[in-house]
Amino acid sequence: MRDVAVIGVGMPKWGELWDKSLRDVFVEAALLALADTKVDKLDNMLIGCMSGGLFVGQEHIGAIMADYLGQRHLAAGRVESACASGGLAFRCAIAEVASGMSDVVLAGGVEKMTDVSGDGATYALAAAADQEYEVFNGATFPGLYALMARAHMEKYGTTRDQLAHVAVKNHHNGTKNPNAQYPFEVTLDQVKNSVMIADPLRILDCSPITDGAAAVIVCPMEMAKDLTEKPLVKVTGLGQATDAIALHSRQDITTIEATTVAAKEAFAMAGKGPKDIDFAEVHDCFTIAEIVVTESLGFFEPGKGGPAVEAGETARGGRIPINLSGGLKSKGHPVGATGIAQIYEIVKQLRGDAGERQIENAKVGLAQNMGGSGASTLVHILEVA
Amino acid sequence: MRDVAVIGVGMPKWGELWDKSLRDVFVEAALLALADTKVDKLDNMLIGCMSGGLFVGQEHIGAIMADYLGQRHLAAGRVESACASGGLAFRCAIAEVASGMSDVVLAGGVEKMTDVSGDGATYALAAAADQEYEVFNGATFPGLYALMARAHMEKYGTTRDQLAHVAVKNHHNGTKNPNAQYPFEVTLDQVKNSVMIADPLRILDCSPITDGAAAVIVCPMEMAKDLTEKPLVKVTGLGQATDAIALHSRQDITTIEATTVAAKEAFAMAGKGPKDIDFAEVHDCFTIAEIVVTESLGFFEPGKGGPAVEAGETARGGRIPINLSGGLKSKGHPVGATGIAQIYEIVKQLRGDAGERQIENAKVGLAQNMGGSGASTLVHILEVA
Amino acid sequence: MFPARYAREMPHRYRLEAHKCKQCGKVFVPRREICDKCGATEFEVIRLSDRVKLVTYTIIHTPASQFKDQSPYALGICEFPEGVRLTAQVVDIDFADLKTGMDLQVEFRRIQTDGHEGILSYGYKFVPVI
Amino acid sequence: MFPARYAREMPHRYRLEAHKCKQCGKVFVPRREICDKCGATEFEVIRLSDRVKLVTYTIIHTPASQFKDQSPYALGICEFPEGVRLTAQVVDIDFADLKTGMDLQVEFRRIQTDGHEGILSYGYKFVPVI
Ligand SMILES: [Zn+2]
Ligand SMILES: [Zn+2]
Repeated sequence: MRDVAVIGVGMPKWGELWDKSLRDVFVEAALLALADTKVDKLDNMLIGCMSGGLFVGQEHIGAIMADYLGQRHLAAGRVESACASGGLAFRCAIAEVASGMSDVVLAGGVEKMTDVSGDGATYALAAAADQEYEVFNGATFPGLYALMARAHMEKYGTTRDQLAHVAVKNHHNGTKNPNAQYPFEVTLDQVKNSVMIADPLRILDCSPITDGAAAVIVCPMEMAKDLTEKPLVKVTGLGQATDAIALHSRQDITTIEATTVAAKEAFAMAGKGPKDIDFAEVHDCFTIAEIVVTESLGFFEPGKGGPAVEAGETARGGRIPINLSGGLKSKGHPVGATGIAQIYEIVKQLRGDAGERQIENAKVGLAQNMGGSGASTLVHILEVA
Repeated sequence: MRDVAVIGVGMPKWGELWDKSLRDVFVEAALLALADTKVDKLDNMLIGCMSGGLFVGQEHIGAIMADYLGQRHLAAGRVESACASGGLAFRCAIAEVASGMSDVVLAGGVEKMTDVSGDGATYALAAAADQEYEVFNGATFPGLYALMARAHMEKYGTTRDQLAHVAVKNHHNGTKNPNAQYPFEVTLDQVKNSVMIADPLRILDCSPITDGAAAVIVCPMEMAKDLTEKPLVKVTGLGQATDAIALHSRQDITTIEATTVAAKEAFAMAGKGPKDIDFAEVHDCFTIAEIVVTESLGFFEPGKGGPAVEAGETARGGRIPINLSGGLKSKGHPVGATGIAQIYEIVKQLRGDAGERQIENAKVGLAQNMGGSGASTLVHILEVA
Repeated sequence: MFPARYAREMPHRYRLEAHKCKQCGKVFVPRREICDKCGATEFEVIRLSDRVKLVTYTIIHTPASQFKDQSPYALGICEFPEGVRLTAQVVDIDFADLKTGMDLQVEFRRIQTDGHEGILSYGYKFVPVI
Repeated sequence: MFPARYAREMPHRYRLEAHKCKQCGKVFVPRREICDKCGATEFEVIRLSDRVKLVTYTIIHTPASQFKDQSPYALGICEFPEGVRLTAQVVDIDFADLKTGMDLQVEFRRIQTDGHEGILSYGYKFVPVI
């Protein structure tokens, strides 16, 4: 396969963008990514979007976005893996380029979640779980992660405080991200006393409802120098896996096997292990998710994710900084866009262009994006070229 | 890029499958495709599905299908380009294989359309058009094609009879297809006297609401001989393009530019032209669509598609048989599955394994799958290897 | 329909506002971030003329649920003098009098009573020239 | 919810029917075409025991709209002796008495009044052992 470089990234401010429609939100991000390169004509475009249908009654997302991006006739499609749709778009774009079928490809992600009521958003998000055997019986998304949280707490002694530390850390990171939806600090007490959603998870354990998009542009490594003036970033590891759609059908609900399998694949391809990763963006849709995922990725032994966040090992300046962008918690979680925003952050860090968020010696970054209660995961490893 | 072969195909009977759920429908097709090969473990799976969300409230289609296919941890995603979702799945699967990222990949398509009311299905299908500037003002899918039909009839003299001939031909072909939803003959008079839907299109000008799935398996050509005992089929041409999402924004509403652009790309890659194609499966979602598309593909001059079908040039035994499978008209149109079912038919013909439908000298076949009112198109050319 | 979503399109639907590319002059409804003809990203807001020509039409007999009370109705694509085309109902006219190429005018009318929440939606329809 | 869709799951929801792989014995709810453990495609229909163990649980305070009248409610994953696990509400019990590992039994109950069409849906819930 051809080596693939990321040559452009774009991400506007996320939030409740009442004045912008689905197409506006996406095009803004895509234009930023194009402006980050010398490219003006794309060969292909793949867009992660979880549910254009349920959120705004609009499917055919590839065609509408190519149209409004002003690239008439552009080959464009939409991909979906629930909240990992963005990660899947990145993978499919890489496949287009690596195969030689296309040269310059935009991988984007978008979700417009505030055009429906809260109930409408709950219904749409629940479509990522087993509609007949989870949702039918009263499961909600926070509820599924709460089931995992209790099991993890009872098995490993993970504490309520440790969950809260994830939120505190990510909101702190988010204060340095001008694109974050909620770029403010939260305290341990605020998290622990916030409104109960699904015991033990409270509202500040949950990522928000967000409108937003992000876009990145990939091309063959040998063309990259001609198409950008920015430092080059190379995709060195890819991994993808699924697991049972229903949480109750998984072998072990205190880990995310899809993440473990996808990470193994990505590590093997990159010739790297968890210890070689300088920083990571992981899918903290709920505080418990970040703890479990840092274990499933191999950054910590099973059960050690909670103590690690409490000890500051995943903070800025810690052993392995996690979610320097603010994560889904602070940055927001427009489901289809999240996986691409992770790539955005990693490229910014690897370029040394992350502003106030920049860490030193960012050479190897990992993105982990998952769908539903962990039934799908995409892992990508990116390195300074 | 690595050369790609289609080594397995599967398609069960389509129709109103009230006793089968979305997952049942897909898995049945996927198992048939697997059984057509010596493969028991896939490396990746891409599934075309237009709107799991609006039709059954289920997204995360890749994960749920990997789960129910019994392939735990299989990397699996869903792709969407409205009614061209199946064609997009095939392309993305080819990219996975051609790049070397995967070896054995299943490309599937599925739609479960009868779990909602007729109004619900109308709403879901309309999500392929511009929700704010077409659907909001009262456009329906038959309505959009009716707008094209009138323009085509007035510009070129295409007749009401010529439209009806498409339905008559495709239903005749469908009588030889055991998997077709409506494998019965219709007469010219029956079509012309059927219930008016959107003038000049009547119910027998429209493809039906269908539950169904289809699946094909692709792998690198050099592995193909070891993985199947069937005659080998090679993918030689790929093309993909979009156009303005709203019909009124297209430059010319009497042609499908997305199809023309995608076809040019596929022909160039295959080193072939329209005259080299032995037979084709095209997207006859409405009778007028087949006429326009056979022109946009270059099989006939603009305006000659109507006279051609009337003269039998696209019939079995004609100059270029179109929709030997029965097309969407007779076979059914489970939107996400249609593009894969086209590949199924082409492979069956190229293998000489199409039973009663088999034509002689089937060496080069073309599939054209389009989304919405033609805002996206995928074209694939397949040949006997 | 959620209010923000409806409100966003009001300038186009209520006042026929269009965006004209400052570089090449191409006119768009709805607004865009980038011109698909020349790639420019600056636009000026103009108001479309209310006289249009009928490009093509159909009579819809099986509408979506929120239009059932209006069925059958004519739906047409019309071209504005500014070059932009739009799709809308053609009303106040006998179906037999519809003719491709005819002049029509644009009026502000009630479009639909939204199925789920019963909100009345307004926008443009095409009517005969008086 | 459309009737066919609801009816398809009735054997599982009403009678706790499960499918047992004839080759390796793994039990599934709902039914499958192929066993994910051994790849076999033949199953026999069995009825699950109605005694289960609570694996994990939560109390849902912000449910989907069709469950609002029942909020807050406990939701749990329980394991059947046959090895299969399912998710359902845990009812007729004080939240404070819920305990991982406890024995529960399965009963047939009303699950929800469907939001859009008002159809009553039935299925299984977990309750204390009497
Ligand atoms: Zn311009
Ligand atoms: Zn078995």
